Amino acid sequence: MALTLLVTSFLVFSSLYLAPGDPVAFLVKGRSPSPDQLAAIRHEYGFDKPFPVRYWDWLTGMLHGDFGQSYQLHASVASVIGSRLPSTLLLVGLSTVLIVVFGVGLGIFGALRKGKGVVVLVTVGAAVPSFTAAIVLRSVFGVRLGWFPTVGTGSGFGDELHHMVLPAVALTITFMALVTRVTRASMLEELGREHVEVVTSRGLSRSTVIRRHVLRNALGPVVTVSGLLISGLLVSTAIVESAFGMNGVGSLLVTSVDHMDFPVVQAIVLLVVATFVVVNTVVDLVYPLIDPRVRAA
Amino acid sequence: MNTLLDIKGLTVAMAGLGRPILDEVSLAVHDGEAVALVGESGSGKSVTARTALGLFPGGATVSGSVVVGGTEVVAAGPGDLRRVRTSVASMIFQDPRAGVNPVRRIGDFLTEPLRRIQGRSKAEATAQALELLGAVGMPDPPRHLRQFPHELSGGMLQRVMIAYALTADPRLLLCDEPTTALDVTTQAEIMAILGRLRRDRGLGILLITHDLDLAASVCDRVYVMYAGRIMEAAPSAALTSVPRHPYTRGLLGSAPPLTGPMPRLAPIPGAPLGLAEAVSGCPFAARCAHVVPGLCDATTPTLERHGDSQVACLRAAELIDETQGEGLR
Amino acid sequence: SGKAGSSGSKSGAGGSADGRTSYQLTADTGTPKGDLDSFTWSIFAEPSSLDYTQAFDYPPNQVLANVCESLLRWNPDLTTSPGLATDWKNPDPKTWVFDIRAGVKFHDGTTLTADDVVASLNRNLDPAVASVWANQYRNVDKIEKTGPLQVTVHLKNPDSTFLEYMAASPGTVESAATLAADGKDYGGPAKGVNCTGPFAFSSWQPGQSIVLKRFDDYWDPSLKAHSKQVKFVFIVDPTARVNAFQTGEVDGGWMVPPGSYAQLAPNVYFGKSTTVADEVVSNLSGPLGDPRVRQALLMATDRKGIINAGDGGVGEVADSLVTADNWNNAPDAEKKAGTTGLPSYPYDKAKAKALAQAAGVHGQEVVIATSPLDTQTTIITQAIAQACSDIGLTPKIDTISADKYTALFTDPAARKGVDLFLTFWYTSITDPLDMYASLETGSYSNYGNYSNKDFDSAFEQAVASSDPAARAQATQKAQQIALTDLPWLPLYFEPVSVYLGSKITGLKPSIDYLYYPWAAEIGSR
Amino acid sequence: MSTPLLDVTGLCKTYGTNVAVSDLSFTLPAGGSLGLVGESGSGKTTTARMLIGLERPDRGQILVKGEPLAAASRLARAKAVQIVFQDPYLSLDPRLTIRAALDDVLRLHRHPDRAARVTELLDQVGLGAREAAAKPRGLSGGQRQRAAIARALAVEPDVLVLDEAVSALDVSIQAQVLNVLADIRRETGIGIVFVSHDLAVVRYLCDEALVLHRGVVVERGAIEALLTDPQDPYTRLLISSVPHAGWSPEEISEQRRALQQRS
Amino acid sequence: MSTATVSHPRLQSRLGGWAARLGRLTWPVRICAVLLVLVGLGAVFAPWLEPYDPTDGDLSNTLVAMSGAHWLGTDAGGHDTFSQLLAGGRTSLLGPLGVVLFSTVFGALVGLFSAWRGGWVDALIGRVLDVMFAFPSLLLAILAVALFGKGLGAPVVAMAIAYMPYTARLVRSLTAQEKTRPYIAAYRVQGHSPAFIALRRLLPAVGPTILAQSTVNFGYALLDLAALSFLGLGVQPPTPDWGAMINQSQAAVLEGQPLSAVLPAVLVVVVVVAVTVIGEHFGDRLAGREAKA
Ligand SMILES: Nc1ncnc2c1ncn2[C@@H]1O[C@H](COP(=O)(O)OP(=O)(O)OP(=O)(O)O)[C@@H](O)[C@H]1O
Ligand SMILES: Nc1ncnc2c1ncn2[C@@H]1O[C@H](COP(=O)(O)OP(=O)(O)OP(=O)(O)O)[C@@H](O)[C@H]1O
Ligand SMILES: [Mg+2]
Ligand SMILES: [Mg+2]
Repeated sequence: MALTLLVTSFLVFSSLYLAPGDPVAFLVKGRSPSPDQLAAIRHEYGFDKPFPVRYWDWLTGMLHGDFGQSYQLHASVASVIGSRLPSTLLLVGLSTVLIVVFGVGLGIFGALRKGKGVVVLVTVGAAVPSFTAAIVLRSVFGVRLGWFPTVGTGSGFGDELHHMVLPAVALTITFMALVTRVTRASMLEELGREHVEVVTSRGLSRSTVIRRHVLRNALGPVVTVSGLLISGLLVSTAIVESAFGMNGVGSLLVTSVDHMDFPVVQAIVLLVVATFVVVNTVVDLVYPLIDPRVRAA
Repeated sequence: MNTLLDIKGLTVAMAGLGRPILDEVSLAVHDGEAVALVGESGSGKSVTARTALGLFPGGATVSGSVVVGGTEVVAAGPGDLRRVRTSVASMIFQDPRAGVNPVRRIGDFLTEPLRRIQGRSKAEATAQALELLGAVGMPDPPRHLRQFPHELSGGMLQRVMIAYALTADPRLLLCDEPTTALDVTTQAEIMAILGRLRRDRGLGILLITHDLDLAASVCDRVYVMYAGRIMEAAPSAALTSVPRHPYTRGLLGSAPPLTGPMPRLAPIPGAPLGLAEAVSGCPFAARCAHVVPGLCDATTPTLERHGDSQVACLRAAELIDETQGEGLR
Repeated sequence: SGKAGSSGSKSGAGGSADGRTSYQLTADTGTPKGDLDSFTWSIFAEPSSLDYTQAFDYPPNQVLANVCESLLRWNPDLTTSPGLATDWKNPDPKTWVFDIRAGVKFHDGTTLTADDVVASLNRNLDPAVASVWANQYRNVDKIEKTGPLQVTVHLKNPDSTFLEYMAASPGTVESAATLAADGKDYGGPAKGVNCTGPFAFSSWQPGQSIVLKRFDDYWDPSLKAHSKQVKFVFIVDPTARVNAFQTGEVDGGWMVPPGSYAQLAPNVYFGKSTTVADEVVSNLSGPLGDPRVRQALLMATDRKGIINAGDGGVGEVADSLVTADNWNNAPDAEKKAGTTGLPSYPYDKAKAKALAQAAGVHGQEVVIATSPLDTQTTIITQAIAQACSDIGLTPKIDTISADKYTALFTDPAARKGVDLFLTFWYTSITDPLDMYASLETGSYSNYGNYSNKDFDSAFEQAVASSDPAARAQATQKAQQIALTDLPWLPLYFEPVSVYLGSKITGLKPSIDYLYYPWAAEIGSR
Repeated sequence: MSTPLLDVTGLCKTYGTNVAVSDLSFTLPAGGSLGLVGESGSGKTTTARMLIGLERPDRGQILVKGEPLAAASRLARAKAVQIVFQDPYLSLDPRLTIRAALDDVLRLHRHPDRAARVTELLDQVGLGAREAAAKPRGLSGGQRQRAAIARALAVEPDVLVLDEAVSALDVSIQAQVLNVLADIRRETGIGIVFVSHDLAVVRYLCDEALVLHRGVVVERGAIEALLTDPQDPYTRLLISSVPHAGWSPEEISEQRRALQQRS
Repeated sequence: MSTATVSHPRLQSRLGGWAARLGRLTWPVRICAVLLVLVGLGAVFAPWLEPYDPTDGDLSNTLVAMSGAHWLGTDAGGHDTFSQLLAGGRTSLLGPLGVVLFSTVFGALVGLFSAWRGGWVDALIGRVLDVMFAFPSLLLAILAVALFGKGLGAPVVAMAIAYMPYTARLVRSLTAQEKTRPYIAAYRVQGHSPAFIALRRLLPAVGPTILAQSTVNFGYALLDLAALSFLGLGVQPPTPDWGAMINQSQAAVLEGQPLSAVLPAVLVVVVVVAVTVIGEHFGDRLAGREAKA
């Protein structure tokens, strides 16, 4: 886990400095500074040091919570991201809840029903680009019906949650399909297993069988795939945040890319990867509770 | 004598198949009786046993009658089915590893029906589970209750499955090849347990197997099945000593003996009838050495009584004479 | 009151007889009924800093305009009047003496002195600060305090526009103490600014909003704010902005997306502006080197079509690089002379093609740089490309990032290989010279390195003359030359647009919103 | 004494802490047929896999016609030993027809007249043209197993290893395949190592047998002697476990328990 | 006439095979296949089918509703929507195609190699793939844009890299699974070389499943690239592209002429649904065949 992060940090750091062009050029924004000024800027941002030293400084800085200075915004990367993180986390959290609740719910429904109606539904849902979903949701439920705010993140938890509903739904429509599919497939697979027939033939009620033997056993892949979704979800906030005029980490990533604000881009990439690693480590830890066979292996 | 399982004229058919899965099957198990159902793969043994619990293949059309402990299960309501399943008949499956929920502890598995169906308290259920594990010869029941299925060997798990079936305190035990996945030595143990249960509890047993020797050695009566039909039904001793149906004879001639002279095997030619193949007349006709064209492929034989046995062969009478003649010679 | 064209006429865009829609400019949206607790205003991007030396774009400037003041004030009618300086003198062409207003309080309660002015102006000269207005200070030699409330600026060369810039960001005055105390953090989200305007900086939540609160000790009673608070929110996506207007989540905003004029109809207002959409010819030695090719290109450009398609029909085909309002400080006769009788290039593809062929056009490639900023930019760029191919050139559209696009305006290296790019050029002062300075040989913003001796001498004459009439005449001469040579192609005049929700009123729509405390005038409807 | 066809000495294989095979030695004379008997997990498959080189022994040596198998080249090793696996449904390539599968082997081993040889092989295992043109999906279990046997024979190996090759088949089909194997043995004189848990089947096909128990050989000898006069209690248990008239499972269970307690 | 009926038996049987295969498809799959073929043909033959130059904006005919001259109307820039849809299909489909081709080929090779070699090589490759998994495709694409600028090229390569581990892991597990099958062991026993078995026998065995997965991936890649265009980081105007069209036409939606935004969105949905349905269908069929075997 730590190794993954270390490798990633190195990749991210080195790749961004492989970018064509001198980072100083981005810093001075095309102004034509004197050589003295240039040297000052180079020194200030540490470009005059050799690559390993720079990497080491960056790495140790990060461990102390210092992610460097943003080129674009006159503030530290930590504060730039920190101020946007809560709303993004709330969005991701709410989406995750919706995705899991509705994805698993639909998956169960689809598994217990004959026919592939549910699958078709979620397939079409997933095929709708999230930005299109966002635009449609906003114009219908925000503008036309006025049920939800159309822009911004709100203030105070209740208000923030209210602001997050439509963006979260837009993300859910896109990401739910995978969870639904996996749940359905996993449930169907379990349903076809002999142990289910055993408990059924023993006279346990259908609901008990479904709950305690089918769903419970089908949970493993669902948890795994939910864990895998998380990083994609984090990045996709870029789309719905842009579409909903929210200033979160996702939209920050896009503007930072637009402005070649590498320190911010690096930090966000690492954030995404770290989240992925942490979430999946948690999944790995939880998994044996779901499937004791893994514990033995 | 009380009839626990009484199947009469059961036909299970599915659209798109050449022949019915089960065709006019009749079979009975009485109180305390051990009956074997023998046949090759795909002949319909499992389907027959499942019908006793109201488990019909999805989408199948079913006709005939299956009476279990006095309840007709063909077209039975959920209540009746539940009653049959929870207090009359239980089933043991071939592969114990596939039959136990792998993510639950053995204790959980065993006490679940006791608490949810029989309505026992947790302590009562646990006590009963311990007792049942003891009854099927598990060495250390308290420890096994805490174990997960993957921590037990196949033989041990099959005992757990038997204990599970016993939680219903059934009068009829349907055993679908309970030892096929196990070693021969373990097979003997499982058979010993089943025999004991039969003796102690007066259980009726329907044992499904494709091992005719096993069937004959532990059961009172044997049904031989082929392509969804019962070919011959006879007391064990009669079946092995005087097999009356050519198919039964073929089966006996196919298994090499462990002792005595070792002639070249006389296998039945061809392969068992697939579900896609349509039949007219006797389903065994295509593989039968005694087939009479125009007769066997035209008329479907029904079970007829010949001595102690019932045989479904149009030429049964002549063939029996023939073999007896052979025997004399 | 002037309003956006009714939805009826708008929906017929491209369908009505002359292909354009009617619109009117509004000078004043009305007198507010009373005070407000708060209103919310949208900006299309988050300012990167509120430091006035870095404020060169709409987002920071429209916020700062309400917080920080300059020595002079730029009014909604685009005239200038005293601001933090009560009076100024020009004892010789190279000296400006400013008398500073007494009793003006900074937001922290301290009082404005000449030291604050000197410190503030001097920052524009400090290379470490790297002020974006350094070019406007290129002629400044020295700034000094010549009395407790007097500041003198010594120039290296006469510069008639310097005074006018004192009405814009270059003339901003900040507390010297604050500048010293905040250092590098000055103007950032944590520290904000400490100025003298009708609103004081209250908070800045990066990524979310900037909040200003009313400054009760403001020196000018006529511009005392009606609202206790203004909240600026950053909404990048144009459609999201429009939706926010529609739902009332946001009360107003400058720069309304043109596509939504019809939908927001009664609440969209248009005001005076100094903005002209121009296509800058950044390579005068390439295929566009011959003035006839440039004339042909302008003639082949469907400028009315551009206005209708890209700007909702709101705008006028431009015959000049400056708007008529730019002449507002000139005597009436000169204003008339400066805005009429200019060379014009009516849309005529055939004539254009003939002219281009005569000038030797034969399919040379021209590179048009663009950035996907908004629909307008895309439409104009494509229309220009279309015009290029219509006259026989081979257009190639090079789409670059917003930042690189910005660099076109500042970095000669970035312009390499680029023949044309679009700008919405606004002058920060009411003087055509502000624009034409860009065409002087060697000027900082002379992007195509245009050089014409006659133009230069006319321009220099204008800059050096302090008599308004003489200056205007010299400017006209320069203008004539520029409009014949066409180093920049004027496309159209674009009025400012603003949305005011049903809750608020009192705004005077004008381009001066970049420097004038417009938010103070907004009150309840 | 001529060199035996197969000479195995001191074969050992351990998986982690699990001893699968321990110190296994045997010889197979030319034309001989050896049964490997034992219950599940006794190390039969492991032995078979080591014989065909799919598993590397931890210790011990396998000589085929006096040559160490480990040193042989790929093709030479193939010519030395071939195998027929237990599951006829998994041991044939589902994408190739039977003819193509046979042809494949013959081409690899540069057989001069492949078409004729294919027909000959098919004939040997009792398959016809229809089966030859079919893919495994279109064949019954017995037919597949015959095809697998034909494929193994195609290389003309010295030794044929059969790992539970008939256990998965129905009795009637099993008998057909057993007869095919008996015929092949008689006609080609190929050496056979027959792995099975079914003593009766081993008796039908083999002259000699080894009884494996937990990786160790507990008894060996001529099959008839082994069956009529078993020396080892485990062998006795194994034999008495086979159902027969008058069979008493209870007695066998006790016997088994006694054996387990002893070990 | 006999001369006219001489037919190529091989070809005929092959055609017959295809016809039989088509006949076995369910209706939804057939509809999806037809839609996909139509869209594909439209994209391939776009230059011949377009009634107008898709990059040619007619400023006197902006936001025209459906009409005889402009079947599907025009957008805010006066571009013919029908022509743009056709031409946009090229970029919109070519990008994902590139992603899928690259990721499939490399993923298959890596996965095959990894599973076939096993041991530490497999473990190492597994770790590397794990690291790659942490990078969502969209993030990698955005990163590529940051490094190499906007457009189609960099994001396609980046996304191909991001998709690669999915294919690789799939191939790896399929191969590892298939490798344990006795028939593969049989090939080894027969003396076939490892390379032969891996490339000629294992790869074709897992191939169809990979293809099914890649088909589904195509849909994801299409969505990702469209999102990138929407964010303004992908294909740049005037190059026609569905995602860019949706982005560009938001203003048109406000003006009540939503066709130029709605239609590309519909096409995106149609193509993604179609490839998903087809991919899943074949995936399911293969899985079913597997289960039966
Ligand atoms: N749910 C079902 N749907 C369709 N066909 C079925 C179903 N259940 C069983 N069959 C078919 O019915 C036939 C009889 O199956 P059954 O399981 O009873 O055979 P069996 O005699 O138990 O065989 P085995 O010895 O292999 O267990 C088989 O061909 C099987 O494929
Ligand atoms: N690849 C392996 N990894 C770990 N353990 C193994 C492996 N292969 C076999 N074993 C173990 O080695 C022992 C012998 O296995 P083997 O398969 O040889 O037995 P067998 O006699 O063939 O049994 P069966 O009758 O069940 O086929 C068993 O305990 C088994 O679990
Ligand atoms: Mg069965
Ligand atoms: Mg084995």
